[in-house]
Amino acid sequence: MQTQDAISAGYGGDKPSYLTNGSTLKSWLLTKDHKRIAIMYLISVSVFFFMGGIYAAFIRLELLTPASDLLETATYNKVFTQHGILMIFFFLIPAIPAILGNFLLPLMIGAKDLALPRINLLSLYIYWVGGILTLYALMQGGVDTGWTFYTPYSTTFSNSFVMAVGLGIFINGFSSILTGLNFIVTIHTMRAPGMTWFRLPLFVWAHYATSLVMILGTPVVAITVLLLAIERVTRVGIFDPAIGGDPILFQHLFWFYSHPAVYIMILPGMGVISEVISNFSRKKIFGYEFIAFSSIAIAVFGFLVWGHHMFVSGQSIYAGLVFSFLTMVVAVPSAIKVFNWTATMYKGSISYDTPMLYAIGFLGLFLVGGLTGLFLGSVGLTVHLTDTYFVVAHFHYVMVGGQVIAYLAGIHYWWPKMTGRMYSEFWGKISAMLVFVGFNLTFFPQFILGYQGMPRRYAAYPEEFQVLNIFSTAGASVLGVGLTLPVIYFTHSIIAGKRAGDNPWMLPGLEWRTASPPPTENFEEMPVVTWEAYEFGEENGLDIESARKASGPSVPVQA
Amino acid sequence: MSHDHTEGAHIGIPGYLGVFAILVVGTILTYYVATFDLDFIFAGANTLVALLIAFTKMAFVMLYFMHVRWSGRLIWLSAVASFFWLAIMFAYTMQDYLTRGQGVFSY
Amino acid sequence: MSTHDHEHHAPGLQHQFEDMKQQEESVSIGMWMFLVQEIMFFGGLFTAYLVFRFRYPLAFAEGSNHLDAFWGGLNTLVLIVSSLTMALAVYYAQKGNRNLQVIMIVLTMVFGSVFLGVKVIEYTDKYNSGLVPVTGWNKRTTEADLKGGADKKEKAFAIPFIETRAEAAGGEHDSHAKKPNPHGEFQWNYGSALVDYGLKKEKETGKPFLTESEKIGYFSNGVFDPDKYRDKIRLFYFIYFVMTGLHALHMIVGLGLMAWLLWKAWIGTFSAEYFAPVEMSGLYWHFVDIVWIFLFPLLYLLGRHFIH
Amino acid sequence: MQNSSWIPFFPEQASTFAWQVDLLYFYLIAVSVAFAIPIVAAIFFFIVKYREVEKFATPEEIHGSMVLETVWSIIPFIISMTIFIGGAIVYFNQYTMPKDAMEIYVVGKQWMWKAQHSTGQREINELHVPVGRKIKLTMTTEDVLHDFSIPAFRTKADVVPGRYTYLWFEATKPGRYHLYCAEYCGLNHSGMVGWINVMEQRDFDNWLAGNTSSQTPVEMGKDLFENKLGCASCHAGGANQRGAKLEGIFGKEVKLVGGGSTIVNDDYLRNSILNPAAQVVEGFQPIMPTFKGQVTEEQLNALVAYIKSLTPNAAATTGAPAAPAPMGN
Ligand code: HEA
Ligand code: HEA
Ligand code: HEC
Ligand code: CUA
Ligand SMILES: [Cu+2]
Repeated sequence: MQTQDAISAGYGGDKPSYLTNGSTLKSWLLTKDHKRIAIMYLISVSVFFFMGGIYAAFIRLELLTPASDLLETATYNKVFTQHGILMIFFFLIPAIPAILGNFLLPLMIGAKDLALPRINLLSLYIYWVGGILTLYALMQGGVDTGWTFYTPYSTTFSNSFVMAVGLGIFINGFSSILTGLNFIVTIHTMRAPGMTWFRLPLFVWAHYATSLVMILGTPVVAITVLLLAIERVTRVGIFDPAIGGDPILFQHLFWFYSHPAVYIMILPGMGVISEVISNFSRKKIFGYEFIAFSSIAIAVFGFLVWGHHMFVSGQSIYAGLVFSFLTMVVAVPSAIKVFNWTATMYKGSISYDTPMLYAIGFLGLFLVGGLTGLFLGSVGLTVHLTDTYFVVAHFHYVMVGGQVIAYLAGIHYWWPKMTGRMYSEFWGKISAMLVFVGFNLTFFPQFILGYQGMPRRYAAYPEEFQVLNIFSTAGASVLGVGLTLPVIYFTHSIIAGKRAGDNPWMLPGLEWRTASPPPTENFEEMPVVTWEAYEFGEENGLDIESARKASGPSVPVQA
Repeated sequence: MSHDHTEGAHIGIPGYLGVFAILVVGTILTYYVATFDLDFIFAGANTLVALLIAFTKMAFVMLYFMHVRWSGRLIWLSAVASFFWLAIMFAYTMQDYLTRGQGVFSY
Repeated sequence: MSTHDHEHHAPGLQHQFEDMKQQEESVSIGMWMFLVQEIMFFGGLFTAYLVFRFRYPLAFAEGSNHLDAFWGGLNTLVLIVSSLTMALAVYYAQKGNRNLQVIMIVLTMVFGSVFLGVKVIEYTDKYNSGLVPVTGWNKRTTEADLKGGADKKEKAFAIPFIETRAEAAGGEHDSHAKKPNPHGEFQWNYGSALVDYGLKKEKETGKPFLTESEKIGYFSNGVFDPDKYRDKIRLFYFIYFVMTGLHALHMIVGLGLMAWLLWKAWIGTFSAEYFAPVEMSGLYWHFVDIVWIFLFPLLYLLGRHFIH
Repeated sequence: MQNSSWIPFFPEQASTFAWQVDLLYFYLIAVSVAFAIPIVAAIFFFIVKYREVEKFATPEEIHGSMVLETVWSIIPFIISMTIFIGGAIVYFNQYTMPKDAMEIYVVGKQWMWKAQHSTGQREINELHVPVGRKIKLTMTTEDVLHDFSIPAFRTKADVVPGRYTYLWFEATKPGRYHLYCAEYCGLNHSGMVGWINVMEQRDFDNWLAGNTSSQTPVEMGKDLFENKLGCASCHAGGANQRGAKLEGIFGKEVKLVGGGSTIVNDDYLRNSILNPAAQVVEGFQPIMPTFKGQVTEEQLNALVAYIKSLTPNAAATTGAPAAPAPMGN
C-alpha cells in the first residue's frame, strides 16, 4: 500500500515508516505493530501520569497548612489514594516496559515484531478497559482506602468504590502479565542470528527480569483483589476477624506481589540507565555480566522480602527478623549496579546530552532512595520510621527519582528513533535541571519530617511540621514546571523538530541500524550480529567520520 | 533448543491408556487411604500420603499428557520454577504463622 | 533473506516469524508462561487454605466431612477421562486424523460438561442444607417447612432423579439438628463431633490436640461455643466455594476453547504440520485437571479418616 | 513543643531505647555518607575529566574487573549485615515485653484511643504514665487497623481487630508527647491523635487519685473538652466539623431528627453526653459515642458548665441556674 503522507519516510528508506504506514484510525486501533502499540501506550500512560500529578498537586497544596482547610479529610483521603493507584498501577508499572520496552525490544534483538503481536494488542486493550473502569469509578466518587487496600477497612468499613477500582486493577494486572509473557517469549525465540544472550543490550536483560516478576507476582495480587471484592460483596471472607479470618493474611498476599512490583518499577529504569551511561560515555559497560545477573538476582530475591512492609503489623517477630535479613541481602545487587555504572564512566568520552543529565540525576537520587531503603529494612529503626513521611520520601526517591527520571532519560534518548526528529536540547537541559532541583526540594524535607514522626496519610498535622512542609510544596511546584516543559517541547518537536537522521548519536545498538522512524517490519533485511554489545569503533560498521562532518562542531542548540 | 514435539505420537495409544490407568488407580487409592486413620504413624500422615499421591498423578499428567518429558529445558524450568515460587509463598507466609508469639518474644 | 514478500507461508505461519519451528516454540513457551501465571493465581488461594487449615484443623475436617466425597471422587475420574480424550485429540491432530480428532474433542467437551453438571448437583445440595457461607444465599426454610417433613421435600430445589448422599442419609443424619433458616443464613446443624474427639484425645494422652487458635476460636470463656465453631466451618466453606468456583470458571473457559477448537478441527484447519492450537488448548485443559487433582484430596478427603 | 532538642528538627528522646534507635540512625547516616560521597565525587570527577573532547570518539575498552566486582559485592554485604544486626538488637529491645511492667489496656476505635488503667481509670486520647516505670500496653481495636505511635519514645505497633498486640516503653523525662494513629483507618485518621503525659511518680499518684488540680469547673470542662475526652475532635468549630455546633446553643431550641425539638438545658446537655443517640440533632449523623462510664459525675458537671460558658449570659437566658459543681477544695 502506498500512503503518501505529510511526514515523509525515514532517511534512506524508500518505504513508509511505521508512522506513515496507514493513517486511518483503524490502522492504529487494529495494528499489530509493536511500535504503534507503544505509541498508543505512550499517550495513554501520559494521561494517567498527569492525572496522578494533579492529585499530587492537591496533596501538596493541602499540606501547605497544618489544618485540613483546602480539602476536607474525606476528600484528602481519596486524593492520596487515587494518586497512589494511578501512579503505580496505571503509570509507573506500564511506563517503561509497555512504552520503551515494547518499542525497542524487537528492534534491539533484530526481530520483526514481538513474538505474539495479537497478545500485545490485547494487553493494550485490557489496559484501556481497566483504566477506563478505574477512571469511571474515580468519577463516581473514588476510593479512600490507600493504595494498599488494607483489610478490614477496605472490606467492611469504607463506603467508597473499592469494588470498581479493585476490578480495574484486577483487569489491568492481566495487561501487565501479558506484556511480561510476550517479552519472555520474544527474548527466547526472536533473537536475530548472532544475537547471543551475552550480546543482548542490558535493557533487554532488565526487561527479562522485569517480565519474570510480572508473571510470577501479578497473578497473586489479582487473586488477592478478587478475594477482597468477594468479601465486600458477600460480607464474609478469609480476612474478616469477626469469624476467625486474618486481616494480616491480606497484607502477606498483597505484599507478595507489591514488593516484587517495586522492582517492576525500577528494573526497566536500571536497564535504561545502563544504556544511557554506556552509550553517552561511548564506553563499553563495566562488568556486563554482573549488571545482567544482578537484574535477575533482584527479581528472584525480591520475592523473599515482602514482610519488611509488615514489621509492626502484628506478624511474628521472628518473621520480621528473617525479612529484615533478606532485605539487606537484596540490596547488594543494586549496589553492584551502582558501582558498575560509575566505573563505566571512567576514561570515557562523556557528552552532556539531556539523556545523560537525567542518567546522572538518576544515579544520585537512586542512591539516596536505595540507601534510605536500608534504613527502612533495618528492623529496629523501622519501628520508628514506618508509616511516617520517611517512607513517603524513600519511595518517591526510588520511584520518581529512580524510575520516572530513567523514563525521562529513555524518552529523550530514543525520541529521535521513535519520531525521526530531535527535541530541543536547550529546553531539555533546563527541564532536567528543574526536575532535579524541584524533586530534591520536595522530598528531602520529608525525610526529616519522617524522623520527627509526622505520620503519612494525614490531612492535618501538628503545627511544628509546617516549615518543612512549605519547602516540600514549593519544591513540588518547581517539579511540576519541570515536568510540564517536556510536553511542550516534545509537541513542538513532532511538528517542527529538526530531522534526526537514522543514528544521530552514532551508536552501535541494532535499534540505531535502521531508519528513524523505523519501517513497519523494522529492518530491510534480517540483521546478522557480529559484534559484542557496546562496541563503538568504526570496525563495527559505524560511519563515524561522515557523521562527525554532518553533525558540525557541537550539538545544535535550538529553542 | 531441542523442542521436537512435531515428531508427534510420543507414547502411542497404549501409552496414553497406561497413564490413564495409573491416574484412575491413584484416584481410587487416595480415596481409600483417606478412610484409614494414619495418625498413629505421625500426626498429619494422612495429608502427606494424599499429597504424595496427588503429586504423582500430577507428574504423570505433566510428563506424558502435557509432553513435558519431550520438551525443551525452558519448559522444564518453568514447570519447576512455578512450584518453587509457590513454595516461597507458602514457606514465608507460614513462617509468620508458625512463630507468632513464641520464644523470647512470647508475651 | 528478505521475508516481507514471502507469500508462500506455511499454513498458519504468522508474519513475524521466520519459520514454523520458531512459531511453535514461541507459542509453546507463551502457553507455559501463561500456565505459570495460572499456578501463581491459584497459589494465592492455596496459601489461604494452608493458613486456615493450619489454624483450625478440626473445623476444616468437620466441614470437609460434609462435602460429598462420592461426587468429588466421581468428578475426579470424569476429569481424568476428559484429560485422556484431550491427550488423544492432540495425538490424532498430530497424526492428521480429522475425524478421530473431532470425536475426541467432542468427548472432552462431554466429560467437561458432566463435571460441571456434578458441580451443580453438589452446589444445590449445599444450598439446600444451608452450607453456602453467604448470608441469604441459602434456601430459606421456616418452622412449617421443616414440620412438613417428607411431603415438603419436593419443595427443596432438587435435581430430578438424582438424590445426593446428604439427602439420602437425610433422616438419620441431620434430623436431630435441622433448624429453620428464614433468612438463608449459613448453618451448622451437625454438631461438633471432632472437637469432642479432640478433647477426649487431650484427656487420654495429656498432650494438646487442639491448636492455640482453636482454643481461642471455638471456645468462649473455656466453654465450647457453637456459634464460634460455626464461623470457622464457614471459613472452610468459603474457601471451598472460592476454590471450586474459580476452578469451575476455568472449566467453562476451557469448554469455550474446546468449542472453538471443534469448529476449527471440523473445517479441517489442522494437519500434521499445523496443530499447535490443539496442543495449546490441551495444555490448558490438563492444567485445569491438575488443579482438581489437588483440590479433591485437600477439600473432600481431609478428615475422612475421623468418620470411622 | 517537640523541637526542644539540640539538633533542629530532631524529635525528643524520651524513652529508654530512644537513644538506641537514634544511634542506629546515625550509624546508617554515616554509612550512607560514606558510600554517597565517594560515589558522587567519582561521578563528578569522571564527567569533568572525561568529558567529550572530540565528537563520537572511541575510547579504549575496559571490560570489567573480577577483583573489583568481588570487593564491591562483599563490602556492602558485610556492612549491610552490621545494619541488620544493629536493627535486630534494637528490635529485640523494643519488642521483648518486660515481665515487671505496669499494664495498661488500650482500645483503638475509629477515631479515638481509649485507655484503661489497672486501677480502673479510663482516658480518651490521653495517656498518663509515670516516669521511670516500665509500661506495657495491651492493645486491640473495635473496628479497623490502627497504630499506636509515639515518636518521642521511638516505638509503635499496629492494633489488630480480633487479637491483642503489645507495646512497651519506659519514659525517661516528664512531659507531654504526641500520640499518633499511624495506620490508615479511614475518615478521621489524622484526627486520631492525642497526648502521652509523662509525670513524676508523685504527680501520677495524685492524678490516679483523681486530684488533678484546682481548676474552676469551666476550666476543668475546657480541659476535658479539648484534651482529655477529645470532644473537640468533632466539636472544634469551623465549617467541616462533624459534631453539632455548641457555641451559643444554651437556652435555644434545637430541631431533632425525626421531628420535634427541644430546649437546650442542663439535662439535655447531660443526656447528650451520656446517651447521644437518644436525641440526635437534625442535620447530623448519630456518630457521637456515648461517654457513659467514662466521665465521672464531677467531670460531667464541668463539661456542662463549660458548654454553657460558650453561650454568653447563659445563666440569664434560662431560669434554672447551673448546678453548683461540687469541686473539691
Ligand atoms: C521503585 C520502587 C522501589 C525500590 C527500588 C525500593 C527499594 C528498596 N526498598 Fe522500598 N518501598 C517502595 C518502593 C521501592 N523500594 C514503596 C512504594 C514503598 C512503600 C509502600 C507503601 O507502604 O505505600 C517502600 C517501602 C519500603 C519499606 C517498608 C517501609 C515501611 O512501610 O515501613 C522498606 C523496608 O525495608 C523498604 C526497603 C527497600 C530496600 C532495602 C530497597 C533496596 O532495593 C534498595 C537497594 C539500593 C541501594 C542499597 C542503593 C545502592 C547501593 C549502594 C550505594 C551501596 C551501599 C549499599 C550497602 C551498604 C548495602 N522499602
Ligand atoms: C509512580 C509513583 C508516584 C509518583 C510519580 C508520585 C509523584 C508525586 N507524589 Fe506521590 N505517592 C505515590 C506514588 C507516586 N507519587 C504513592 C504510591 C503514594 C502513597 C499513597 C498512599 O498512601 O496510599 C504517594 C503519596 C504521596 C504523598 C503522601 C500523601 C500522604 O501520605 O498523606 C505525597 C505528599 O507529598 C506525594 C507527593 C507527590 C509529588 C509532589 C509528586 C510529584 O513527583 C508529581 C509531579 C507531577 C506533576 C506535578 C504532574 C505534571 C505537571 C502538571 C500536571 C502541571 C501542573 C502542576 C503544577 C504546576 C504543580 N505523594
Ligand atoms: C465522634 C464525634 C463526636 C465526639 C467525640 C463528641 N461528639 Fe458531641 N456530637 C456529635 C454529633 C455528630 C452530634 C450531633 C448528633 C447528636 O445529637 O447525637 C453531637 C451532639 C452533641 C451535643 C448536643 C448538641 C446540640 O446542638 O444539641 C452535645 C451537648 C455534645 N455533642 C457534647 C459533646 C461532649 C461534651 C463531648 C465530649 C465528652 C462530645 N460531644 C464528643 C459528635 C461527637
Ligand atoms: Cu486510627 Cu489511623
Ligand atoms: Cu518492599
